[in-house]
Amino acid sequence: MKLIIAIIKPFKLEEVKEALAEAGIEGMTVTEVKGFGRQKGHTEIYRGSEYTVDFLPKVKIEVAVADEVAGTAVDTIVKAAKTGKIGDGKVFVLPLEEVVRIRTDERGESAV
Amino acid sequence: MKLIIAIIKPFKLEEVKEALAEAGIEGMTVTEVKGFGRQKGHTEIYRGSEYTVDFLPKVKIEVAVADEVAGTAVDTIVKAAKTGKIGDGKVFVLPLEEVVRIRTDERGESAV
Amino acid sequence: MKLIIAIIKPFKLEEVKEALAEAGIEGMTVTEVKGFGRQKGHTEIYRGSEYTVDFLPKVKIEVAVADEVAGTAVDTIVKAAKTGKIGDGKVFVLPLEEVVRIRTDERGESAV
Amino acid sequence: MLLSFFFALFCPLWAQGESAAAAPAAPVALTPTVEQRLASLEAYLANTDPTAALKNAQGKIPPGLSTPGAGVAGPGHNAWMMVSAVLVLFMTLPGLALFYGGLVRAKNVLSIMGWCLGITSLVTVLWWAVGYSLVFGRSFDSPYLGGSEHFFLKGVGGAPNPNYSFWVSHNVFAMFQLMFAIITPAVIVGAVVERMKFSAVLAFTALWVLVVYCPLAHMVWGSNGWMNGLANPAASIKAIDFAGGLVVEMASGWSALVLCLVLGPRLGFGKTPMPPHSLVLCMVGTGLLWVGWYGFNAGSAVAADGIAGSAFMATTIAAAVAAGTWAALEFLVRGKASVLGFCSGAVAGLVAITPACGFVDASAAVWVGLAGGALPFFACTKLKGWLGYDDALDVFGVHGVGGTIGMLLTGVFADVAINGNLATNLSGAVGRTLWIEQLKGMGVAFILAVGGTLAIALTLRATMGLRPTIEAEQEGLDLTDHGEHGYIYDSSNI
Amino acid sequence: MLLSFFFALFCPLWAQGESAAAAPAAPVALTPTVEQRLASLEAYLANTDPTAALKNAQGKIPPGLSTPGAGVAGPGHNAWMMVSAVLVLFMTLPGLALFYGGLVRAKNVLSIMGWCLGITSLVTVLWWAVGYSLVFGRSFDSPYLGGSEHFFLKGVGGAPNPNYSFWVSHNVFAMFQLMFAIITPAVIVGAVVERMKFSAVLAFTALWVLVVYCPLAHMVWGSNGWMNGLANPAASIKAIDFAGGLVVEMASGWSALVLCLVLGPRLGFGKTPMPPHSLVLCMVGTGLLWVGWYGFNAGSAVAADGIAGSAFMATTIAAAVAAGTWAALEFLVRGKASVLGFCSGAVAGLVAITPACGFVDASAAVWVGLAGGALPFFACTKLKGWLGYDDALDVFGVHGVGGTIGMLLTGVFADVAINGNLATNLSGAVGRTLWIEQLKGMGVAFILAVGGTLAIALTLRATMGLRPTIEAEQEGLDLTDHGEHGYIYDSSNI
Amino acid sequence: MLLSFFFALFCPLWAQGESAAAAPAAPVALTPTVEQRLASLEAYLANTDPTAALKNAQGKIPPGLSTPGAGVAGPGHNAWMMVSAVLVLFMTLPGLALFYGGLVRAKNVLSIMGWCLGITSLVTVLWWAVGYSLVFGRSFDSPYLGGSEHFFLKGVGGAPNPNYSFWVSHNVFAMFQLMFAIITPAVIVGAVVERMKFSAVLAFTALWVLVVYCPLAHMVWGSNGWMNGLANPAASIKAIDFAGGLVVEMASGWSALVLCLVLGPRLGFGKTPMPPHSLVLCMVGTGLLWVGWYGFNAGSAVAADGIAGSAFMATTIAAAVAAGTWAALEFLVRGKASVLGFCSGAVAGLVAITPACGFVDASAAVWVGLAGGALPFFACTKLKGWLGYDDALDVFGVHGVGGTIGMLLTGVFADVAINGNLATNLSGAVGRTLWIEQLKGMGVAFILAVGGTLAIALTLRATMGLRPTIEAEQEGLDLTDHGEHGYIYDSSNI
Ligand SMILES: Nc1ncnc2c1ncn2[C@@H]1O[C@H](COP(=O)(O)OP(=O)(O)O)[C@@H](O)[C@H]1O
Ligand SMILES: Nc1ncnc2c1ncn2[C@@H]1O[C@H](COP(=O)(O)OP(=O)(O)O)[C@@H](O)[C@H]1O
Ligand SMILES: Nc1ncnc2c1ncn2[C@@H]1O[C@H](COP(=O)(O)OP(=O)(O)O)[C@@H](O)[C@H]1O
Repeated sequence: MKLIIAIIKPFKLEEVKEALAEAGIEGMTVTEVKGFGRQKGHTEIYRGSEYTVDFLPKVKIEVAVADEVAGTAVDTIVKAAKTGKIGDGKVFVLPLEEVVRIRTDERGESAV
Repeated sequence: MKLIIAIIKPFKLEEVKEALAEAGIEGMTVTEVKGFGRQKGHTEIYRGSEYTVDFLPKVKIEVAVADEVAGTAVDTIVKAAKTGKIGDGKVFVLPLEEVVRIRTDERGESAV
Repeated sequence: MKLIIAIIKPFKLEEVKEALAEAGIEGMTVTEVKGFGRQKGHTEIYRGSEYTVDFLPKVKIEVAVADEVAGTAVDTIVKAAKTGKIGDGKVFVLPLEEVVRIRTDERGESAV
Repeated sequence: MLLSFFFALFCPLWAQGESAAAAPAAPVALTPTVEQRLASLEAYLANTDPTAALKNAQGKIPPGLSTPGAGVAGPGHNAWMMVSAVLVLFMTLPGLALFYGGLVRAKNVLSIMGWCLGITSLVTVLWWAVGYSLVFGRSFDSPYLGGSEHFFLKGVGGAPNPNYSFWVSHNVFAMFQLMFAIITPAVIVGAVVERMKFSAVLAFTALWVLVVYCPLAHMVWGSNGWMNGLANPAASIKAIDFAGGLVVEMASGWSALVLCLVLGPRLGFGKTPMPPHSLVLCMVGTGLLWVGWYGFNAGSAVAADGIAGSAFMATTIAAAVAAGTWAALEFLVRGKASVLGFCSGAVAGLVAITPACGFVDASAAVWVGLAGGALPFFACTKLKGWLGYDDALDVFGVHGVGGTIGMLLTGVFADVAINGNLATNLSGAVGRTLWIEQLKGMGVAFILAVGGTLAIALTLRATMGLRPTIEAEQEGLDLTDHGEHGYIYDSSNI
Repeated sequence: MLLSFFFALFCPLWAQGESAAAAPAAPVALTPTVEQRLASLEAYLANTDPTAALKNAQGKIPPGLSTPGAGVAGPGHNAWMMVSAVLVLFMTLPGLALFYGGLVRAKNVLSIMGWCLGITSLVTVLWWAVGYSLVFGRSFDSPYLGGSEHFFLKGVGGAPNPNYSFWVSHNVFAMFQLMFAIITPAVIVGAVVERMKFSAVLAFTALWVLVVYCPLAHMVWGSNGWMNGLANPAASIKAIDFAGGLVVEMASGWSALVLCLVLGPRLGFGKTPMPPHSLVLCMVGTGLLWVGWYGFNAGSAVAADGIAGSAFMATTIAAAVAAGTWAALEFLVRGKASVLGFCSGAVAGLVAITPACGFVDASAAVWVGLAGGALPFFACTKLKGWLGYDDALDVFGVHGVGGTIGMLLTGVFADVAINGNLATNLSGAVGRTLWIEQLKGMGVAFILAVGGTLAIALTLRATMGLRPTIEAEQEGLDLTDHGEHGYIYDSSNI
Repeated sequence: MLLSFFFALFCPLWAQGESAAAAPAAPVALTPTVEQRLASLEAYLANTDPTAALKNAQGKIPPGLSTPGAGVAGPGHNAWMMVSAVLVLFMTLPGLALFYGGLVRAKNVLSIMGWCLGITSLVTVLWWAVGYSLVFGRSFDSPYLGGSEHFFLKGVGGAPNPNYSFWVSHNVFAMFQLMFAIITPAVIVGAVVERMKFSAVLAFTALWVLVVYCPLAHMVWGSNGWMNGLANPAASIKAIDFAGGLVVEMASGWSALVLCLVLGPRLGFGKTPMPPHSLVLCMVGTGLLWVGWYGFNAGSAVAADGIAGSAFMATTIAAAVAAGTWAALEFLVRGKASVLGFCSGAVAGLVAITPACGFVDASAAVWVGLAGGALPFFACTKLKGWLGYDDALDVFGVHGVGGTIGMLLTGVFADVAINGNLATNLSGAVGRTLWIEQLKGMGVAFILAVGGTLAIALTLRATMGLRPTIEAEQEGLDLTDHGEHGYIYDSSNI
């Protein structure tokens, strides 16, 4: 199994969610994060004090999937999240050794 | 070593923390997240506009443990977090290659 | 590739970011988290009710790096985040199987 | 519930026509003398009866004799009373809503705000329909309840009602008093936040206002009230209560205790921590309450006179002293003075000075502030822990205890030099046995509040039920009762 | 834009010197009689003309005859009007800023707050320069627009201007009216939040105030206004509007509809959810609006008299009834009464009672509250959905619909028993054909608001542009227009 | 600290008995004439001495002669002054608490709110005990400090104190002035937020009020004050200060500069960004300050007369112009007008108009607004950067600079046509040399503020210490000084 972690632009969340759902992937966990990368931030000035904001709001999606679905999932995310502009984000794929569904104690792919 | 990631219902956090402590696992990192899965959300209406909320508040726990403790940790979490109702969450186990304790530069299992 | 996850004290974020930048690592994702460990919390009292706060504010940094940079990255983080006092946090290194840059579809190390 | 609300709204509208009933033919107008005209103007400054100089040797005003200055609203007094009514409304919307809203968990913040709004709406309709008349009418000729002559606010116009004020428009007086009837149940429900159904809150409010508030307010403030020692020479209990120590504070505090006992504690009470989600909101609410309380207290002079000024001064001092006292005690007991401590103390001091404010001098206000800070502190931080009831926002500790001690101290500190009206009906008692009368009044208020609330709460529990489901309580009443969230800060909400 | 703002500031300062122009030599002073002096003091209580008793058989005041009580501000009335002006400012800063600010998404909260501040600043300067004079001056001798004699607030001093009040300082009256001119455009822009450029908001405001507000306010409230049925015996349209049903509510509501149609919907409207980021702020804003509305409504008596009292009572009742009505309808339609529903209903009720408040009794206020809750509810929850325009904060639904229904009901319920002034110029119409006059007035206001707004909005769209870039709208106007964030709660901000 | 607080509370209570001391036997009452009675009623409207007409040829009032209208509070004036006192308290609780609270980082929001509460509590007790008397007493017969006759507010009752007002209750006046004594130190501590111990803030406040505020306020406003050019014909420095340009604004601004220099900058100042955690709160606080400032400024007429009206108008205009000016300068300098800019400008304009408001006309207020927006803008955005001091919330830039420029412009623009009282003692100076007198007064205020603050701050630093530990500062003062958190939004808090 794989744990797919995607960092995307916040306003793409809804589209990515729907795209994954269409691809049959119904579960995910979402976190508000701030990203730092090539996309430039901006400068805010409060009275005289400048304050460079180079952390930008992003959304992190975590999706656990069976190995065979991983490729589709990644492609789906990439497609739905792309705007072509800098700051679109990244997808990371990590090996996942075990999954347990708490409610039922199911383990492995059926728990995803 | 393993990195255990558990998504649980927020009000179960205290119980899971205590259960892990009893099992001798004292360190963890907690994040506020939103989950999307089989558990249904609800509809909110603001004046005329409907707004379907299908992301539900969850809490993510990350615990790094030595390999031999991993099983106990997972079981402990599952047991403490279970309500038996849909939306109880998932536990993911990932391989963890290295751990460093920043304060002491300790590495490996002693750093957990 | 590796995914480095570091839990640090919030006020060290700026320093860690700069240290990584000097080491040539320019991308990262940051999350507000709460940590539980050896560092003790405190007790808050609201009128008559005591309330023990043992979750302390921490910041989680996630950095994806090529394998050969991982060591430097970890050392850089550890060095910049260290205060020597309890609660400095941890660094975790996880194997990372794939990285995709959403904007360009680049994969692998070039996408980091 | 909502149906009966509408029923209350609609059915009485038929009655409307009557208000246009023909007045009896006016007698031939007599010309007042210059002296009489001067006297009625001077009465405006002194807040006295503008028709006093019109009375003949038999104490009667000859038919047809009036002055241009009689029977009209006095601008300065009217202005102050409109301001005061606004200030007391401000205490509820949004003062109390913020003070209470900040102290609950984020999932219940809208719930208490909705309660404040719903109570405001409901009590206003009740007040219009029957409430005002039941308290301040006289047609029942009873020391226990007013009358029906002002149902639907009939006859409540721009001219003063001399039973209550020579110079304030009757409609302004009625609205000023409405604001008291709104805030009292709104204070009560602070004890049961996070675990009472919205429908039950509304039902409780409607019954409580009719069963407890209206009789009690009539007894204490009605011109022929049973316990109105100040203005009613025939009062059986010669108690005094300037701005609502009995009617608002004790009534709400003791009712809150009973209600929270009937309801039972919140899920997880004593096990799960339930810290305030925003002391910032709570502090803002405290400021608004303090500010609004001047309308409550100085406004209770029903005039912009020197007595209002005394009430203003006593209110300021007691609030400040009690805030400092609570914080200082916290500092002594656990080494830190908290912001919640300052806020709690300020409110407790305001509560304690409420019955006393127009009767006492600045130094007495210091004592009331000390007691009003210290005893509620003790009640909230110790007593509640020992007894284990879940009075979520300490309504009993602050309002019940503070109001009780304030009423008693009013009996001790009331001073004819500050308020000359004390000499009219009470000259013998002031400074001597007044505190005994206060105790009697407190006993009546206690019995009415506890008995009435118990009856209402048990009835509702047996019929419609008081509590939401366990799931609803866990999820938070914002979502389950109102279908909303207090805050949506997500960056993906874009 | 900002340059012209400065231009407006600087150039007129030359004119200042003129205000010191020498007064004509005063005639020899005559001594008033005791009777005359008494009458002018009594006029203070009754809010009537203090010089009435000075007039000779020809209705003229002999030169040099005055009383100490004539030509000075009456303290009680002046106090109330200063309070009222403060309350109406409070409605905008921070009342409306909170009410609206809570309803937008977090990325636009400062934007609407900045609009409120910018509008306040800009309209004040306009009012000083020309606005007040264009509305309340008389030198143009026109029923459609005032005059130029008070440009730069020349001659607006501490003494009353008897065209508008016998007892309120002219400068206080001018500031009271300024607060209305501020809040009206601030209400409008609620329809176009999250997607209009700050510079365009300021330009729109300046033009709208001059083109729509000033003429309309003169017609309705100017002492020689075209539609001032209450005070101008020569009015062509004998409409009445106590506190701004036409001038503020209908004008803003219909203008908002036009503006949001010209502007087009927000990006993603109808697809992306755009829930309010903080109903807590919205509820607090509602409380402040309600509280401030007493200055708006009871203050529109321009005196602390019994009519103010009646307006106070009607305002309270209509707000409470409408809040309950909206919430009750929500409960019927979808099973839950929301806090936003209570808030929307309260505001809608306040809107609807605005034109009526000083003319109607308590029971009429109940009817206005019912209609003012129900019809806006329908407009916001159904009509808007059917028609699909993006009136973001329901300015049309609440103010346009509420103001329209309120104006009409004013014609139905206005009652000489409540406001004796109705008998002066309208005795024949009240209770009979007054509603037809109201309809005429509403037609004029509708045409002026819709036509004026359309012209202004299209002009601005064609020249400076109304909307920010798509990226700016996506990122949020806080950052792109003001370079700030509303909230920075990060723990790393330490 | 807290012990001495209590000491202050308790020990003086012994003195209480004295207040009941027997009055001398009253002389036989004489009957006033109709003329005299009329004159004293007319004096109410004109805010003049009601006993003027009672004086005989020698200028003395025959013993036993009075009128019913003399010696009582005038309702309209009293109403306005109670409102004004409420408004000024509102500026601190919660106005300033929000304005400042929004500008600090989230970990220190309760700290500044607690400071505001603690200062309110402490200064009230001091004012009751000695403060009021030291400023407005006369028993020391000194131009530099008042007297002891009103310690513990003895003799401060409902009747007016004709030294300060013919028509406002003495106790209302005392409370109005208390609110000024509260807000002044509360303004100062904005410079040192996030890095001063709570105990040190309280100690500083107590000493500063006694050492700097009381003498300065007596000199400027005391009826026999050294620099009271308006009312004291014997004043050595004939300065004028309508509402506190010297006493509040310059005193707080310059003291703040000294205090923040003694304290040193915050940890990480200049390196770590420290953006405001909630401009939303800051904007709300701005609204409350603006609204409350009408009590401050128009209230300083100590009457609801035409002068109050002029102050009202000037205040409105200056605030609006300065808000626009600051924002416009931001737009010119960096392309965006910020909400913080509007807020800062509004406050700076209010500061600048404070000493001038009751003396100047509308167009002068425009000039004051322009200067009051521009110079503080420069001070906050440029000067501070160049000099590098850490005045965290720009108290010096806004209040020090704004107050200084306002005092000077008051000397330039003061106009006898606006305020006739200027003719009494200053007729020669107004419009000519008044600005020189202003400069003298400013010099004295500067020396007293800087010298006094330096002495107090150095003493406290050497004894109890001013700063928290480094860890405490890093962790935030909310937790370390008060044991609380401002916000707990966690979903696990359920
Ligand atoms: N090496 C990295 N490790 C973790 N997160 C990263 C890394 N590089 C980028 N990110 C995340 O991806 C986001 C987008 O990256 P950025 O370099 O700005 O643009 P792009 O994705 O178009 O190359 C960042 O804001 C950050 O959250
Ligand atoms: N495939 C997944 N990847 C990541 N998180 C998931 C996945 N499936 C579920 N989750 C998380 O687990 C939570 C509970 O899942 P859900 O399907 O609602 O109920 P249950 O755990 O009872 O099956 C979700 O809200 C989400 O946070
Ligand atoms: N086993 C663990 N798994 C995940 N996070 C941990 C673990 N142990 C500690 N942490 C994180 O590291 C932080 C610091 O740990 P702590 O034990 O307090 O101090 P130290 O790092 O100095 O040993 C914790 O607050 C928590 O966020």
